[in-house]
Parts: sequence; C-alpha cells; structure tokens
Amino acid sequence: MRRQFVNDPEDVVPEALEGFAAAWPRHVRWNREPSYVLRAEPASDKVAVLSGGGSGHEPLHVGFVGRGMLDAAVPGAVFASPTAMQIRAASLAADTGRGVLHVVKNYTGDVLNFRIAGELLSDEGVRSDIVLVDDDLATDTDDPDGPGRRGTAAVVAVEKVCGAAAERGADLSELVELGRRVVSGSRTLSVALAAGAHPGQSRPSFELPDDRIEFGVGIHGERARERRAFGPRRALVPDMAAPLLRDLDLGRGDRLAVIVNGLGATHDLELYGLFGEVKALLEDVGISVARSLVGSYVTSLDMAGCSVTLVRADDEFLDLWDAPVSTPALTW
Amino acid sequence: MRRQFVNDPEDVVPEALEGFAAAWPRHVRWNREPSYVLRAEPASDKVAVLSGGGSGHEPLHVGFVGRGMLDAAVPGAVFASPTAMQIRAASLAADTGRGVLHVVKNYTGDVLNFRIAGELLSDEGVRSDIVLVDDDLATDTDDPDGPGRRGTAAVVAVEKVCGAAAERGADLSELVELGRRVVSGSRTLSVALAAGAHPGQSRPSFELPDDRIEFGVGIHGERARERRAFGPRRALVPDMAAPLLRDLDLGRGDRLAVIVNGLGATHDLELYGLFGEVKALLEDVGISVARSLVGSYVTSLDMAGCSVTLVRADDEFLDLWDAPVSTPALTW
Amino acid sequence: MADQISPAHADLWVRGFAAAINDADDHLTDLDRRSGDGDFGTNMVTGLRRALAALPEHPDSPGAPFQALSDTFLSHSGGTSGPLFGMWFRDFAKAGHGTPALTLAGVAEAADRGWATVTRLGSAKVGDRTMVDAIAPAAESLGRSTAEGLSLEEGLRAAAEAAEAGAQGTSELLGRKGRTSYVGDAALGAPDPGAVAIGLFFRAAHASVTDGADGTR
Amino acid sequence: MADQISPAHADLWVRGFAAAINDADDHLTDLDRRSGDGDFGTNMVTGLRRALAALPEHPDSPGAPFQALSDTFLSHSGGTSGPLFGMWFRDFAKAGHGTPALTLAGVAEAADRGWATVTRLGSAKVGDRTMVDAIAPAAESLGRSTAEGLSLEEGLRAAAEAAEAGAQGTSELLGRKGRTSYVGDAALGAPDPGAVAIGLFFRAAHASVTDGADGTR
Ligand SMILES: Nc1ncnc2c1ncn2[C@@H]1O[C@H](COP(=O)(O)OP(=O)(O)O)[C@@H](O)[C@H]1O
Ligand SMILES: Nc1ncnc2c1ncn2[C@@H]1O[C@H](COP(=O)(O)OP(=O)(O)O)[C@@H](O)[C@H]1O
Ligand SMILES: [Mg+2]
Ligand SMILES: [Mg+2]
Ligand SMILES: [Mg+2]
Ligand SMILES: [Mg+2]
Repeated sequence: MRRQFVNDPEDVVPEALEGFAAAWPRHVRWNREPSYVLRAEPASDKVAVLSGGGSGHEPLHVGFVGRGMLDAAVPGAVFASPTAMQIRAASLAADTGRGVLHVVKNYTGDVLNFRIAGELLSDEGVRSDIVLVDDDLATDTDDPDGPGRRGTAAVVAVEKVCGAAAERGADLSELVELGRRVVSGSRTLSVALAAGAHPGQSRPSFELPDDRIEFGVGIHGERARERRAFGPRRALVPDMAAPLLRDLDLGRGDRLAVIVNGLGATHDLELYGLFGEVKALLEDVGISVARSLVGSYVTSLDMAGCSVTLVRADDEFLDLWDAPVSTPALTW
Repeated sequence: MRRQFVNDPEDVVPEALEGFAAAWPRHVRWNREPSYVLRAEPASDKVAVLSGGGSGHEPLHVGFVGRGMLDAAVPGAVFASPTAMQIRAASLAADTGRGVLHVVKNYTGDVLNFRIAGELLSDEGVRSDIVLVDDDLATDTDDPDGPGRRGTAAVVAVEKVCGAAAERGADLSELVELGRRVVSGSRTLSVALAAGAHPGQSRPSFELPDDRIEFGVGIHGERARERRAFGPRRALVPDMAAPLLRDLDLGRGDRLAVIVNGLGATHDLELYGLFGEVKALLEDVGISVARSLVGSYVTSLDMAGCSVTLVRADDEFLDLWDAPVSTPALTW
Repeated sequence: MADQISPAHADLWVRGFAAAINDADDHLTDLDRRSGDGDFGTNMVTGLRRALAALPEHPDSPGAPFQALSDTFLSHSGGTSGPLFGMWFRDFAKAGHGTPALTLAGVAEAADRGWATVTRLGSAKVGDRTMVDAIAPAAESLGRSTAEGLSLEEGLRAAAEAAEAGAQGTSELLGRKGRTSYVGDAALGAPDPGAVAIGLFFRAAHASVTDGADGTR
Repeated sequence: MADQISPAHADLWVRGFAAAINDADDHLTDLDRRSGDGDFGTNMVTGLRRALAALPEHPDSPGAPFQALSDTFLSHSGGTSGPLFGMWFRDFAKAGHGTPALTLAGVAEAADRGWATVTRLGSAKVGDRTMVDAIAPAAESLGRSTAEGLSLEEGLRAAAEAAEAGAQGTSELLGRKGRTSYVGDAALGAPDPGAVAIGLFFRAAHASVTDGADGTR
C-alpha cells in the first residue's frame, strides 16, 4: 500500500503551503485566502511574472518565487487548476503597474482559468498576457481542434528566462515574445516506472507490469498512450532523446539547455546517470549542452519516473539563464 | 517490483558521478580514480573541509562541495564507506597547507577508513582531524563499548557551519571544536513508510505491514528497533520531536535550526506539512525555530520516509549558517 | 406580473435556480457520469451553497445577486463548468449593475454577451454537446421576443422553453468538447448536464417574475 | 637457509600468502558465514589478486611488496578486514623500507607495530575473537625468538605456529567486535576467519625462507 505523511487529504495543500512559507520567510509569503504565494519583498517597477497550476508538482511553481524568477505563484488543489479568482487576486497583488505575465502549462482547466483571470484583470485595467507552455511531445497530434501538447518541465526554463528578463526591465510584450520563443524551441518526453498516488489514496493511479514502462507519461497520473519494454537506461536514453532532436530539427552546432527531471521518487543517482548519457548522446551528434538542470523540479507526487527536456539556447537565452536567481528551489 | 533507471548496478555510482560533474562544471570536478569530488576552483589558504561516506544518500555529500561548504567529498559504493586511499588522495588534493577537517558520520566502516586516512596523511606531514557526527537518537544506548549513535542529517549542519568558518579562516583546531559543539547540540529521529531498494534489486530492504511504520530507521536500509502504528502526521510529529527535545534538554527561550529531511521518495508536500507541525509544536513550548532546511538532503535511496533534526543554534552558529554558500545542492 | 427585474426579482431568480439545481443534484450527476466524470451535480450544488451564503441581504441592483454568484463560482468552483458558469453569471451581473431594474432587452443582451463569453473561453459551437446548445437558442429567443415586443413574462417563458428544448436536443449529439468527447456514442440518449442546468437557469428566471409577482418574498 | 629477508624473499612471502588465501577461499568464506556476513574469503581473494598485479617486478627493498599489498588493500578493499589488513601490511612495508634485508628483529618490530595499529584502529583486545587473537601470540613469539637469538627460520616457524594456535583458539571465543558480536554463540566451534588468515600470513613467511632458500624464484 502507498502511504504518506499527511492528515486529512484535503488539507494537504494548505498545510504544505503554510510550512513552505514558514521555511522560507525571507523569500516568500503565503496569502491563505485566496491562496497564492508572493515574494517576501515585492519587486517594484517591473512586469510581474506569475505562474500557477495544480499542486503535487512541487517545487513547481511556489519554489520558484523570488528575485530573478516569479513574482507570484498560484497553487490549485492537487492536480487541479487554481481558480480564476485566485489568479486574479495574485495578479493584482503582484502588479506594479507594468502588467502581469502569466506562464501557463497547457491543460484545459489551467488555460480556462487563466483566460478568465485575464478578462477579469482587463476589466480592472490591469494588463496581462499568457505564455502557453506546451512542450510534451508525447501529446503532439495533428488535430488543430485538439487540446495540443501538454505543458511540463520546459516551464522551468520559461519561468527562469522570463523572470530574468522582467528583472532587467523588459515590458510585457517583449516577455511574451521571449517566452513563446523559448516554448517553441522546447520539447519534453517523460517516462514512468511506477505511478504516484494521491495523498490519502492507497493505490497508485495506474499499475505497470514488471517488464513495461509508461512511455510518454503525463504529470497528473494519467497513463501514456504507449507502453514499452523496460530495459537498461542506456537503451532508454536514445528512445527519449532522438524524437526530441527530430521534432526540434536540431543538428551539429546547435546549443541546448537540458533539463533531466525526476518525477518524484527517482533518485539523484539515477537522474545524474541519465543526464550523463543524454549529454554524451547529444555531443556525439555535435550538439552542445550549454546549460543543464538535473533534479526533481516538476514532480507528479511520488511517481517513479523522469523527463528529458531539450531547450534551444541562443546567446540571449544563455545570458538570461545565467542571470542571478534567488528562490527556494533555484538559486545562483 | 521496484525498478530504477540504471545500467549495471555496479556502475551506478561512477556513472552518476560522471553525470553530476558534467551537470555542475562550474562548481565541481570529479577525479575518477581514486574517486573523489573537488571544487572546480580550489580554495587557497584555508583549512580544507572534507566529508564522505557511502553513496545512495545524494545530494549528500557531493552536492555540498563548493564555496562556503566542502572542499572535497569522497563517495564510496552504495551504502559502503570510501576507502582510506580515496580519502587520503582527496585530502592531499584539497589541502592548502593548513590541514584537513574530516566530517564523518558515525558508522564503523567510515570511522575506520577515515582514521586510517588520517594516519596515512600524518605520515605524509598533512594534518587532519575528525568531527564525528552521531546525531541519531534511535541508536542511543548506554553501552560505552557499543558503536554509539549513528550519523545522519545533522551532518549537513556541521558541513555548512564548519565550511563557513573555514572560509573565514578558522584553523583546524577551531573547526574541530566548532564541529563537535554543533554535533553535541544535534539530535535526529527518522521514520520510514517503505524501505528503499538497492539499484538493480527488485525488493526493498524490508517489508512493512500497512498499519505500521519503521520508527527510528537508519539510512542504509537497516530496519529500526521498533515498529509503531501508522497514523496521521499530526500524531507522528510529537512522537518524533518530543524525545529530541528531551535528549537535548531544550526549553523555553532556546533557539534551533530544524532540518526536516526526506529519505528519498517523500514528496515536498509531505515534508512542508511536517515542518509546519514541528515548528508549531516547538513554538508552543517557547522554543524558536531560528533557521530551517526542508527537503531531501540526506536520502536512503528511494526510501519513503523522513527525518527530523534539531540543532541548537547560538549567535555564532546562526552567523555561520547565514554565511554565503554556493554548491549544487545548497546555495544562498 | 412584473415587467422589469428588480433587485428582489434577481434575488429570487438566483435562489430559485439554486433550489432547482439542488433538487436535480442526483440527476445531473448521473448525466455527467454517462458523459463525463460524474462530478457536475456536486460541483454545482457546492458552488451554489457557497453563493447563497454570499448573497447580499439587500441587493442594491439586479446585478448584485449575479455578481455574488459569479464571484463564488470563479473563486471556488473547479472543473470546466465552474469557471464557465462563473463567467456566464458575470455577464448578467454586468447587465444589472447601475440600473434599478432589468428589462427583457437587458436580459437578452446579458444572454448574448454570456454566449459570446462562453464561446470565446471554451470555443464550443452549437452542436458540440455542451451548455452552448441551451444558451444559444435561449439567447436567440430572447432577442426575437425583445424585437417582437413581448412582455417580460412571455419572453422569459419562451427563453426557458428554448433552453430546455436545446438541452433535450443534446441527447442526440456526439460530444466534441470537454470530457464527453472521450466517451463517444456512450453518452447518446441522455442530455448534456451543463445544457440541462442552463434550462433550469431560465426556468428560474421565469418563475421569479410569476411566483414572486411583486418582487418581494 | 637465509638469515635475512631480502626483497626477493619478501616477494615470495607475499605471493605465497596470496596463494594460500586463494586455496582457502571457500573455507574462509564459510567461516565468515558462520560468524559474520560471508564475504571475507571473496574480499581477501579480490584484494590479493589486485595486489599481485601491482607487485613491483624488481622490488628494491623488502618493504616494496608489502607496500603494494598495503596500498591495494587501502585503495580497494572494503569491509572491516580490508582496511585493517591494509594497515597491518603497511607496518611491514615501513619496517622493510630503506634497508636491503629484514632481520628477525625487524619482522618482530613490524608485527609489534602492526598489532598496535590494528588495536588502535579496531580497538579489539585479545579474546574478542578477531584477527588480534592470532596477531598477538605471533608478535609475542617473534619478540621472544629475537631475544633468545633464534635463527630467522626458527623464529618464523615459531611465529606461524603461535598464530595458528591463536587462530584455532578463537573457536572457543564469543565475538565482541565486528559483525560476529551479533551472532552470539552460533559461531562457537569454528575459528575466526581473520585470525586464520593471519596464521596463513606467518606460515607464508616461514615458507618463503625455506622453499626459496636462496631468495630467488
Ligand atoms: N468547451 C466547453 N464549452 C462550454 N461548455 C463546456 C465545454 N466543455 C464542457 N462544457 C460543459 O461542462 C459540463 C461538464 O462540467 P464539469 O463536470 O464541471 O466538467 P469536467 O468535470 O469535465 O471538468 C458539460 O456538461 C458541458 O456542458
Ligand atoms: N574491531 C576489529 N578489530 C580487529 N579485527 C576485526 C575487528 N572486527 C572484525 N575484525 C576481523 O575482520 C574479520 C571480518 O572481516 P570482513 O568479513 O571483511 O568484515 P565485515 O564483512 O564484517 O565488514 C573478522 O574475522 C575479524 O578477524
Ligand atoms: Mg464533470
Ligand atoms: Mg471533473
Ligand atoms: Mg564479512
Ligand atoms: Mg561485509
């Protein structure tokens, strides 16, 4: 049976946020009702960068609130979008008069609530715009009316880079353009060895036979379209990296930021091994790994799994990536 | 079945170290043979601070190499001490002429190999001394000939604080005194909901019935002396915190650093909730939580579990804790 | 019979709608179980219970009760329908703000705006098996009734009938938006719960001006 | 019969010890299975295989082969015995460095120092059922033999016999250090594997000066 350190399952998120804010008093403060997280020392005279989505992906997004990254994060219930009113309130609190950038992972509920929040804000004279992050190659279909690719770990790169640009004074339209450019150069594939379990639920959200992996899994416990054979890591890495390279049309001379991300219960020993192999594979075809992030940044509760994200990196991107950042989960 | 992203189990550690070094080229470099990790830019004219132990506890210790913390880390195989020659080589590489502080978690193999390394170094004219970290209250017995309390998460506080003091120019004997003082004011208790599994092994190192937790578990997959009933988190927190308070003889007016640590597969949502409750409990009895660290810093592979560490904090401790640090796993 | 919707009428309308949804809870949940994930009834009942608690004691405009409804739904309701209803109610709040009473033309304009809002946000067209299949005929009916100079009571009755007919019609539609698009023809034969709720919304409008003829309670 | 241990004798000693451990692999592992975790034989064999590969072609002092042995054990051998043996060999390396040959007195001093080292590091006393139970009698015997002016061959024979007797004696001891302390009287009746290995070490010493009488091979 899967078990967790929790009280009532419905209190998991507010209790965690209370502890989170208490653990990082110099970085963030938490507004309980409506629930959102702000920088402890709000910035002035810059476009506010805000993100949000369901909880259960920590450190995303609350862990990225701080100087050089997000001004506010809006957490929903586990795997459920925050409401439009939460987003509105957080945006009003973070706005310095120069508008609010909403970084949104592409899921129906999130998109709907962020769009509504945008309309509410516009009625109140506050400018906002959305960068929609849709990097998950596993959900790439040709249907133009379909929901499109899901948003996963590339959101960290978008938040980092837009956060840095906002800190330097970029205006809302520049940030939107920058964010969309990063998104268009980002693709992710995720794989699971075991599903996570919702707090208080004893069963993981799906069961996998011992010789199978969930290939192209999402970060909300949903199953993937495909199961593949379980094998050694070195057999998996090309299966994950090659489609990303192809879809981004990458080749000799290109530069990347690479995010190797744990989905919750995957150990650093595994993640670093994965990263080493991804890097070797890329360098073998003449692509340089200019920057990297290896760790559990976008989780799916206690899922055993990983994702590999490739992000095209030009000089501007690298410069913004390297800019100082000071948040609970990312500091340099 | 428990599965991981690995190739041959015996390659797990070197492959991970290779990837780790590739992911943090500005922070560290890895010497493959003998295996140790050094700062990318070695410090000059300061006492070198070095730690080491079995692997499987990442980010400990390699993740703490960098300015303000460790000069070198020496990783053994999974849950096995590094050899004396590894420690010696790393110490020689890190020594700037002012000696080497060895921060050692109390386990027979580690103690033996660090002691031997110290003798080897002394023969070569290099001064070294040991701070033995033995914070695990679960293994406190009265037997003076016994192995004593194990060393667990308090080691992070010792490395942080001694690292900062070394950076400020403290000499070896001052660091030893400081480290031992921190250790004597530190106690930890750990609890597991599910054991971790060695890379390549399908079974976790012990099985727990659904209504039981392993109370006082270690970080090497060994079982605890005691099993207790599984219950809501708010019932567990006093069971963990009260014995620590008692053993450290803490009371109204005392100040602490608190480390709430995940043992590998425990989610941030759980850890932050735990921290919030620990903090509330301490403040209820007039003890102030002056600093905190909440996250997975000292893991036991993919064990589902947590530890709570209390560390007495005086002004000097707080000042050193707050000093800048720049490592892969801890930066401020 | 009232010929305008006073603040008290609007209050009755909202309370009547809440009561109707409450009575239909199990039925709506069952419909959502056939075409989605079965949480529709509960989501609506929970949202409306909160909204009732937030209703102003003495609404100062016919927009005020709808504003409370909208705010609660946008603040607390999840799923797909929660925020869409929140925005739908919001257009009724806007229409009723700053005026002592809403005419039939005002209601027609609110419904038109609401239709546009729901379409803009959810991009469902008529025939996609969503609440839009009840909203569209009701809005069109209100427009016709206004043009033809019908009384408030007549116009709201026609709107309710149009919405209910539109909702019933969804029984024969294949879902193309939201969760119901995943279940294919398994949902055929039962109407879309969101559309049914829109029928109840206009039925409550009509009842508020007939039952509570003097706008008091 | 040689009266001093030349570099070539030392080389023979180390190789002879490795061969003896190799032959006793299963037996040693079995002993460790009874009193510990069953990895002793494998650990020793692996360590010695590496050490043989690292032995200098032409040792320039009798310390050189022991230095190679010590370095490999300290570099690669895990468990409790690996590093202890590494330090034990190291005292023989130190004794043999910078001298063309080791006398019996030199061997006695190395054993004394080694005993002190193992005790300092592992804090086992005689009677705790460890390698110390073979080391101590061998060291004492070497000291006596030196004082009594015995020949190298006689002194080493006596040391080997003392170590072997000490090892045999551990069969009756309850473990008080290391893993064997956890198994209680289940280990009684079989000797401690570490002590047995020390017996083989001194037996190889004796053989190196008798079999390879001229110090060549
Ligand atoms: N894109 C859309 N546009 C308008 N209405 C929609 C859309 N998608 C779903 N709906 C409405 O939402 C109702 C389901 O609501 P709800 O159960 O809250 O959603 P879910 O549980 O699928 O998130 C449907 O009956 C339908 O009327
Ligand atoms: N404290 C000690 N001092 C000296 N020798 C010891 C000590 N503890 C164990 N030993 C020796 O080590 C041998 C076991 O070695 P090994 O199998 O490598 O250790 P383990 O597997 O327990 O780590 C024992 O037979 C004993 O001779
Ligand atoms: Mg539903
Ligand atoms: Mg739903
Ligand atoms: Mg053993
Ligand atoms: Mg062993």
